[in-house]
Amino acid sequence: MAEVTMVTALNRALRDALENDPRTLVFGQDVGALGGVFRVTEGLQRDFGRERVFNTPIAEAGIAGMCVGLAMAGWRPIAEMQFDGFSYPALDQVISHLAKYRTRTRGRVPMPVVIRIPSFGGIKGKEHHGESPETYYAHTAGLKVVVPADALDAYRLLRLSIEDPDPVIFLEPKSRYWPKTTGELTTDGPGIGRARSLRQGESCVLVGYGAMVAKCLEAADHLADDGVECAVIDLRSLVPLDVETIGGAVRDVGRAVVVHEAPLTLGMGAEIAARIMEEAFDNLQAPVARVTGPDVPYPPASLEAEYLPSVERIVEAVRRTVAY
Amino acid sequence: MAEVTMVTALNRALRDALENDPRTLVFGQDVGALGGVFRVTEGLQRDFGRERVFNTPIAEAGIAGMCVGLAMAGWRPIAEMQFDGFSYPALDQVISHLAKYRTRTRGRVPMPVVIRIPSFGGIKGKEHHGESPETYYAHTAGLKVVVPADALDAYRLLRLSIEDPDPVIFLEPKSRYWPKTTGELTTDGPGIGRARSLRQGESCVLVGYGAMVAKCLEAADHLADDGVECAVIDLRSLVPLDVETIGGAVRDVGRAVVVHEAPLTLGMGAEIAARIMEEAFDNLQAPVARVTGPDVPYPPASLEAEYLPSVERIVEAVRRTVAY
Amino acid sequence: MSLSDIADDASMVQLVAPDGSAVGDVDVGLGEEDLQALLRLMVRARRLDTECLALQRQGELTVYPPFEGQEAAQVGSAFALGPEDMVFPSFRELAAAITRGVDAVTYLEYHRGTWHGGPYDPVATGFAPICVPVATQIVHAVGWALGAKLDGRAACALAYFGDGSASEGDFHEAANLAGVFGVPAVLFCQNNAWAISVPLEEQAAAPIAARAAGYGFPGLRVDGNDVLAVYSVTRAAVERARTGDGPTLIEAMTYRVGPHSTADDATRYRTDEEVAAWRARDPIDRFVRFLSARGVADEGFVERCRGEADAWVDEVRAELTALGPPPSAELFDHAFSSPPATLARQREELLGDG
Amino acid sequence: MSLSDIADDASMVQLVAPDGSAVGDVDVGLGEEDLQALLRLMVRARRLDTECLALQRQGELTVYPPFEGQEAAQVGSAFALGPEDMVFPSFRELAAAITRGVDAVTYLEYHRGTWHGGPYDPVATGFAPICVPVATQIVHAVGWALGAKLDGRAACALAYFGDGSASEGDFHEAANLAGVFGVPAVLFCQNNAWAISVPLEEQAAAPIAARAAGYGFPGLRVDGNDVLAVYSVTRAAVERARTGDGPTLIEAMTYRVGPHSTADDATRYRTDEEVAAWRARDPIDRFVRFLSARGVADEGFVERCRGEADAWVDEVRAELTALGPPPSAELFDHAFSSPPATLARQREELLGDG
Ligand SMILES: Cc1ncc(C[n+]2csc(CCOP(=O)(O)OP(=O)(O)O)c2C)c(N)n1
Ligand SMILES: Cc1ncc(C[n+]2csc(CCOP(=O)(O)OP(=O)(O)O)c2C)c(N)n1
Ligand SMILES: [Mg+2]
Ligand SMILES: [Mg+2]
Repeated sequence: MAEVTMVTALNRALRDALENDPRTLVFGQDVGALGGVFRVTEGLQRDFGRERVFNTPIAEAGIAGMCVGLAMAGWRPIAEMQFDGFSYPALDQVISHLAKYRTRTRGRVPMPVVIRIPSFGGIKGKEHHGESPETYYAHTAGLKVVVPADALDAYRLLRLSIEDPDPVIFLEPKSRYWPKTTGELTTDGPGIGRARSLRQGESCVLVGYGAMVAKCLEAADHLADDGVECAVIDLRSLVPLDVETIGGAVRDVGRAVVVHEAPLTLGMGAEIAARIMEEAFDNLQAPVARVTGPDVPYPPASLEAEYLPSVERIVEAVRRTVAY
Repeated sequence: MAEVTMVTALNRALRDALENDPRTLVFGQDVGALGGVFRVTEGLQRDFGRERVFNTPIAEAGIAGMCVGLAMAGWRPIAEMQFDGFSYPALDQVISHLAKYRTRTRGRVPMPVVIRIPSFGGIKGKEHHGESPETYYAHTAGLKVVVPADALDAYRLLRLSIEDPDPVIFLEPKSRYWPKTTGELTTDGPGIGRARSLRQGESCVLVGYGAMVAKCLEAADHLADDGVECAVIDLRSLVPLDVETIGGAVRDVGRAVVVHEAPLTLGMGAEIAARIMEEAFDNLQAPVARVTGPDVPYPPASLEAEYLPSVERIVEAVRRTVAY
Repeated sequence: MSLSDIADDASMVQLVAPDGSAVGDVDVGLGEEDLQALLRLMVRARRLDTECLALQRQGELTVYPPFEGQEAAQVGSAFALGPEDMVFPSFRELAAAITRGVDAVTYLEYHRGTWHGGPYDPVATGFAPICVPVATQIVHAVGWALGAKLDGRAACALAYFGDGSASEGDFHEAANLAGVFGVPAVLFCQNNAWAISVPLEEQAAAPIAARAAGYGFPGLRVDGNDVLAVYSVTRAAVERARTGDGPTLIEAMTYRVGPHSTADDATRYRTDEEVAAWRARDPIDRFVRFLSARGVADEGFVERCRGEADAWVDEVRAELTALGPPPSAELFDHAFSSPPATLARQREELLGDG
Repeated sequence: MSLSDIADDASMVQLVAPDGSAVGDVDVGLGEEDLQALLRLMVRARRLDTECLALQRQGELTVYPPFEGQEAAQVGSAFALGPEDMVFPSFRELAAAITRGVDAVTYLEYHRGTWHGGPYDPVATGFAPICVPVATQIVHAVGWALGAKLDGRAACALAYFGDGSASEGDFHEAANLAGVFGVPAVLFCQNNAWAISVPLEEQAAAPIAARAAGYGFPGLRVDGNDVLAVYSVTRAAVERARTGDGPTLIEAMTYRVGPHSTADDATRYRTDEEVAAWRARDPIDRFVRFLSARGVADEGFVERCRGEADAWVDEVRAELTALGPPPSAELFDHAFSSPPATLARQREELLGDG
């Protein structure tokens, strides 16, 4: 039961995958000697060689497109896009090919590909370093999209993503890279497609993912002091979406608040709210509230705090929802 | 009051813009001598010259990126992407620059750019020729996104988009290019950001855009035969979204069905459903139903009919919603 | 790039002149049977292309992109490959497909609209799915080639793309990656002078082949209507790739004699004279003249080829027109290895089954 | 690309050798004052760069990308431009910015994190916003240049990008479009041997300048640490552009002496020897030797430059550290020319005002 951060847990997941499956490859910008700008690939090139772990030129479409060709040749590519905002040049290869190849070939050519993308805001990064790209991927039929909230689940989800026969977009919440936890790194536990209930409560259901999970838990603690008990659900898997768990929880409680960093319009909150209405309409006591980033480009560092959902905003939304 | 199709109306809009504003430019693949693969730019190069209307190499990112530079140089670019599925290589330039440039420069450098994209399915096209890309654009803060449903509104919306100081993604429903209407081509009438109520009815509100509007109207006629009166709203403008009109209509009626071709997950239906819940929760008699494409890649021609929302599916959804 | 420019392009590899006379070393290591096979394939391809236009007019195919005039470029290059190699085609490579042994009827499911670009087995046939977003397939080829290299296989990826496709960023990323990783790949550009209505001079300001120098590997121009020249340069590039010497860029100068597709009206952007001039450089006529001059194919042989092609195409038509739409279930079967619960529910709602 | 390779690259334009001796025609049309101005700007830039590293350590700036070693490449090229021209920078071009007259404090709002890449007026300063997604700005430059050409203005766009950036598809699309439209643009690559931790040989298999031939315009390599050489080749390219002869690709061979950014640890991927070898080619020392040998700048002058730079940087620091965060309202003010109702409501919810 060693002490781990999300960075070291992800590094271990890659290490274990490279050891267990000789067909896995790790590549991307600066993943070699540098170990990636966040050190997630630290030491991997040294230990597994330049053929299994290698740098690429700065060519995101090329990186994603090579994944398609490598998968066709029987490899299992694990590619890194350096930042959320730099995954966009690869969108055409991801949308037009990675997501469609299996369908195009009637299932004959699967795409066991993982694309890792350090994502989301909260680290006072420059422009393009705080993007929440999940909607672009989650709306694209044929992709799976997962977002770990803590180090232990990051290990589990990455191992499962690498073993998955379908393409997985793996979004890593940068702002949660460094907090330490202790626990066992294992693939046992909820798989891709399952959400996790992290807290029970009969006043309201809080739904979040990535860095927002910690904020939801913190908000729930605050609210508990005034006797407002919130259930907290960590989505983990945006696609497939665990509609059963979310719907069941809201049917019990009748109230829900969804939280994400991405802009309001067509953020995951829209889909969750729509699903909750479909799943729990008769039990719903209040409209599902969305606590999200506003519909503007991600701001410079000094306005980040205003942009990101805060514990205060979550608490407020819950109070409004409970009082509705 | 000449007879027009959406193609001739769009051609007229471009023609009038080129005439009225010497700073407008029209460019894209095959927009010159050929007049575009759909003939929307027919005759424009002949009449306005190769400097105002010109072909580009096959480089969508280049086309979108040049729009940014041209706007900076004081021009008003009107670019064409040949098809929905081929607008994806330009996504990085659109998301990272076109949408963010005004904010990045504190409003000093506006982006009066229009990107026209023949979009959506229903023409038995090959793969990549039947995509519904609206979510990618509507979720991107800083862009306006409009979709005309008929020839007359296509003229109005395109003229208004060209005059708009902000970047507008103009999605043209290919399957509605050819039906004839008669009417006056004018910019008078609802602006960008306003929806249109095309039909009144107290049983249910049907919300659609583009080619789905005609299907909603057809479904409404069917339903009317059995005394189920539906209101029909043509969204027109996905961003900005006319929440007032939608919310008001549903508050009156208490029931709504949203229709689009795009896949269910994070399609516009999710956002509309979430907004309706926020705007009309107390009046809502049934969950907002979504009649959409399934969460799979757009199918080959021979399965198109199964994929696209049909009048039958809309009618069924309304009956379920009304009976709820 | 006008015809005269191409005709005088000294740097362009040509072995057989339009009149069928040898102008280079025509001993490219092919025996009589291979030479006859090349002709047979080109005749079959031409015949099938003509039939597809008819099938489209009759409503049996959706939009179809004819390749008439490009038979030598496709057959000659594909003929240089072995079963261990992999082709990454664009959308106009039907002649290359049948040369690789892809079943024509299965391939045409794509143009019939009964399935997407991968109705055949890409891995078994060594022919990747038909790829519509231009230039994207070149990147796939480089990825596949890197995989072959990592496996230590002496195999080569060949990517087909057009003159217009070479303007895409993906062409550059693929070429640069190919150079940096030194992968066994052949970047084969069919420069047919037009990208729909956009002529070469509005597409690029220099020969496509001239770009190779910037990526650190050889690039050359070949007469794309000279099947022997196309075969020999491709063969050399494939050998080079298989022996670990890295990629090659080939620009085959040819011409699309027909419209861009059955939806296109080429008279809007080019003259009949231009088309006529290129018909005079017809790749099949040229090769027939060459072979008959050497006594490898007489009138009778050519007639037999035509007869065989007719018979074969009749079978293709019969099988193809019998093809119905796929079961609706296929709408849902292939998106994921196993459909998620949310998708299973959509399937149930839409198809009413489990 | 090792230092020795560069040192022996005969094709590389060099006017002043590292020891300050003239090795080419150093009469590049600059008078004494201009020569002194070049030195003054490089000294200021170096001094500001050093200060920014300190400001970052002290928490007054967020991550900062130093440009030490690249002063000649940036100052020499920017000095060749006129007020009618427009620069499209990447993210490391602070030296070019001050050469263009962009206010340093305003520019540094970007690195302070109080605003994005366009805190200054891009049009008034002729300096486009700092651009982070590499190579995307080259396309903007081509668009701007096309606009200038359509206006009949004798103006030129100059895009800065790095060796790594040139691997992006956008580099290719921009270069090809520039060639096809024959726009007045200079594609200026600062090849500083590294893209974060990726060395040149893992980035490209041939000189970046060699790519120009494939686009139909000239490309050349210049000693990026030789300010006179950089000035003269850029000047020629700008003249060429302004007179309607089209684009030029310049590859300036230089070196990033510092880390990629204050977040980088360069010792993980390169040796101290390599850095030391490049320090010996320092662009400022070289130019000082050259100028003093010609009596254009003596010890005293250099000292005065340093003194002025110190004083100036003190002002910059004072003003910069006084800068507070922007009003929260700015979060909403700029996304659209006038905020849509839905956005106005979000603003109200978040800021509680109208
Ligand atoms: C990314 C992308 N953009 C646009 C298109 C539409 N399109 C189909 S074919 C074509 C022209 C291709 O020209 P070329 O590469 O020369 O091939 P050819 O058609 O001449 O065989 C275009 C623009 C596409 N298929 N993909
Ligand atoms: C599209 C994109 N991908 C990745 C990055 C992350 N990144 C920032 S700088 C850099 C290296 C750039 O190298 P180079 O172009 O040589 O410029 P230099 O840093 O050496 O000045 C990378 C990969 C980016 N900014 N944009
Ligand atoms: Mg072509
Ligand atoms: Mg560099």
